[in-house]
Amino acid sequence: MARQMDSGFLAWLRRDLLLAWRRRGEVASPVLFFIMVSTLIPLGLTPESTRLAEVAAGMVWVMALLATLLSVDGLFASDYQDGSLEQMLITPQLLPLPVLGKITAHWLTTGLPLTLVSPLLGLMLSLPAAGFIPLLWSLALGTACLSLIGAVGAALTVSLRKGGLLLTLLVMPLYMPVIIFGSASVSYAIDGINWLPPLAVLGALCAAAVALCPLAVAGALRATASN
Amino acid sequence: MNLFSDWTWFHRLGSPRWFYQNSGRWLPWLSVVTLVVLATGLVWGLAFAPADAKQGNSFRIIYIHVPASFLALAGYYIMAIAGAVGLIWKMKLSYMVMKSAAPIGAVLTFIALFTGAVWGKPTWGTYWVWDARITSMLILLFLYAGVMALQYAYHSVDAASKAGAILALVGTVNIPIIYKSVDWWYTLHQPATIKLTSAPSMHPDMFQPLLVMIAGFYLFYALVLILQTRNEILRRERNTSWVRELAAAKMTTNTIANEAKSE
Amino acid sequence: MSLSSSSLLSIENLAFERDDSRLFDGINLTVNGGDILQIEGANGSGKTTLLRLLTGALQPSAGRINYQGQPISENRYDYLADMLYIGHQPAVKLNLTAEENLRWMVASAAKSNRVAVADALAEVGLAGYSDIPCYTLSAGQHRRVALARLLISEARLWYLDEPFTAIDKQGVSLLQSCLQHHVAQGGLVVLSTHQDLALNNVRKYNLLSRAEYLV
Amino acid sequence: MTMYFANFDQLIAMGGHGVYVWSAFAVTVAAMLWLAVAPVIKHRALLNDIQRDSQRNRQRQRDSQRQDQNQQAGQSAAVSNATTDSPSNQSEEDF
Repeated sequence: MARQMDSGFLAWLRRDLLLAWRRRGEVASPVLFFIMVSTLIPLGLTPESTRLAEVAAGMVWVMALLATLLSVDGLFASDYQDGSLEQMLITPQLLPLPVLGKITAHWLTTGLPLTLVSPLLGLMLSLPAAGFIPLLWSLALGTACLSLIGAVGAALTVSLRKGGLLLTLLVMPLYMPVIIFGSASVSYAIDGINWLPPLAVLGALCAAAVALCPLAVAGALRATASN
Repeated sequence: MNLFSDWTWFHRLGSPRWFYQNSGRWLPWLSVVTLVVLATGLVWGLAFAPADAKQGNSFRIIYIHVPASFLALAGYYIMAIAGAVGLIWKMKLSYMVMKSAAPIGAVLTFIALFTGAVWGKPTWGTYWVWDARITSMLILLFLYAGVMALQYAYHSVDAASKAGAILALVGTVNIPIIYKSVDWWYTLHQPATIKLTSAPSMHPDMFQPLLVMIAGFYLFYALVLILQTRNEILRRERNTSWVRELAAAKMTTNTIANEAKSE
Repeated sequence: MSLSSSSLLSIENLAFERDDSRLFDGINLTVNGGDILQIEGANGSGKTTLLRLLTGALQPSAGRINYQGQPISENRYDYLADMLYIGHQPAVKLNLTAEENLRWMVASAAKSNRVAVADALAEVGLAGYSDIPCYTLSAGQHRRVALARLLISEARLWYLDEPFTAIDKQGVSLLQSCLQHHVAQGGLVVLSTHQDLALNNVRKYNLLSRAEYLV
Repeated sequence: MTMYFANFDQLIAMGGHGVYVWSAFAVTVAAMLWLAVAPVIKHRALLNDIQRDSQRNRQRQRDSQRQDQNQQAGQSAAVSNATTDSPSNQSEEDF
């Protein structure tokens, strides 16, 4: 009887991807939100491209953060309602592994699409050409951090009825460093400075998040199991 | 007997009743000392300390802004440590200390923010400046708000305490990262203007009252934390026998006092 | 499935507190292979809590649960790999088909490939329904998907919380024969239900009076 | 240690910065006072509340005991089918 140590991660990843595939329409909602909100900026600020260019990098990042935040509280909600979260708590595998599987599935279904759509937003907000590659890289790493940290907030508020707003309050302060280094790497590139250092820091944040957030999520799920 | 039996002093320390009775004895002395230290620090800083060459008298706000910022940050770590002790040794009292520490820390952070903003007006001409120190303080206020909101969101008290403890721990890991990234972000966009809290380059006459004020604030924090924790103990242990006897005893002394007054 | 010398499952003065009000305490039980233990008690007496304590999802405030003589905190992997829990909700994802639901449950559990997924579904009477999404099935059929796990799983310890709710007479007899078969193989079942089981030598344990008697 | 300011008015004016310094100090002292005083008031309120609770519980126990006695008295009256009401019931009504 071989000990399938890693089946926890793959099993839950495959299941969540299958679930997301079944509701393909829902996967598009964060992306649609991302694009719609970004059209507000020219309406709110100015249609004039030179001024838009100054705020483009930061704005695309803020919109990506809000889109991820919106979709992250659904991470455990459906499992909590139909009882599969209870099953996850008692699988033999260590809890952080299935949790990491779920978070990876969430990133693949929200973070990645946002990153792939961001050049389109860059065009719409007249982002300077130098900013596109760094934008792609910083969003790819950044949305992974956002999903991981957001999962901690989702786990803490999963058993609460209206946990959505509370989730934002819990998670927003923890998002600050991610957005600082994420948008900085794009604005460095636009100013012609070497944009790798801030991206490296973002990578470090992402690595730390991959290592620590699943532990915090597992602790939070076990702590609130008795609510 | 296994190792843990001689840790009884540690678990006795953790019993809410022991804490309630002993803190009752310390409170009068602690409040007197706190009052004295704070009063001397205030008078010294306001009236006797020399004014700053550049900023003039508005720099006197440092005597409340800096201690409040110190306590706001230290308070968060105290809250997180109390939560961690609760999580590890499952001690009810440390969860109560954590729950009481959150609002105190939030008020101190608000004081630090308010005084920082008022100080900004004469120095930079506007009330709100995205200075690195003040921005980090604002994020700290959000962290406190998160822990407090989480505590009151649950039906079961145990789940609330554990969730609050976990969020406080996640917060402590992030505070250094937030502070460093905000500093880096601030220097990225702004040439380093005068730092709001340039404590070391201060004249000794200015610096000594600051030390007194910081000591005063630490004493004040301890006093208020004990007061809040005692209330939390009464709330959570309200249907234990010792609390009911205590309430009965307090009421009889009060009624006697009222009768004595009414004659 | 060899019978281990020490009891398969033993509970030593288990107690559980919810916000300083003691739900129950001083529960002592030993359950060996071949036993069916029915937990009785009025609503709110803590039947579900006891089962969730057994699964390790909740931590008791006192006492210990032993699997093969060892506390479950020490041999967590072996215990959880050898256990199957079906709670109030059948843990069935509505957007997946019955087959996908079972395949996911099989993949995430360590020991469960006794019977093929399709055969298990056929046996619980869902033969024709295995490839349509579960939101088209009734609640009773969702329970049957959860019960199909019993056929597939090789776990010896079964913890079932009100397994008979929402299933029809034919399903009830199917489940009882399933329990019979499992217990005959040396497995053990701890279940909470208000119905009387049409099985012999079922041990009943009343949570409130802590009395145990044999039917 | 000589006072930095010559007289009281200079202390208030503080060279034009007085309004900022004093407003900052006023808000701080007010917040700290509230932080210190609120728990003391709450402490007394909690004790009152607990005391009233235990009194109410004791009262409820006494009532339930009295009802048990009434039932027993009622049954014994029915058994001996005495016609007059037992005294304890009357006192109950006009209580």
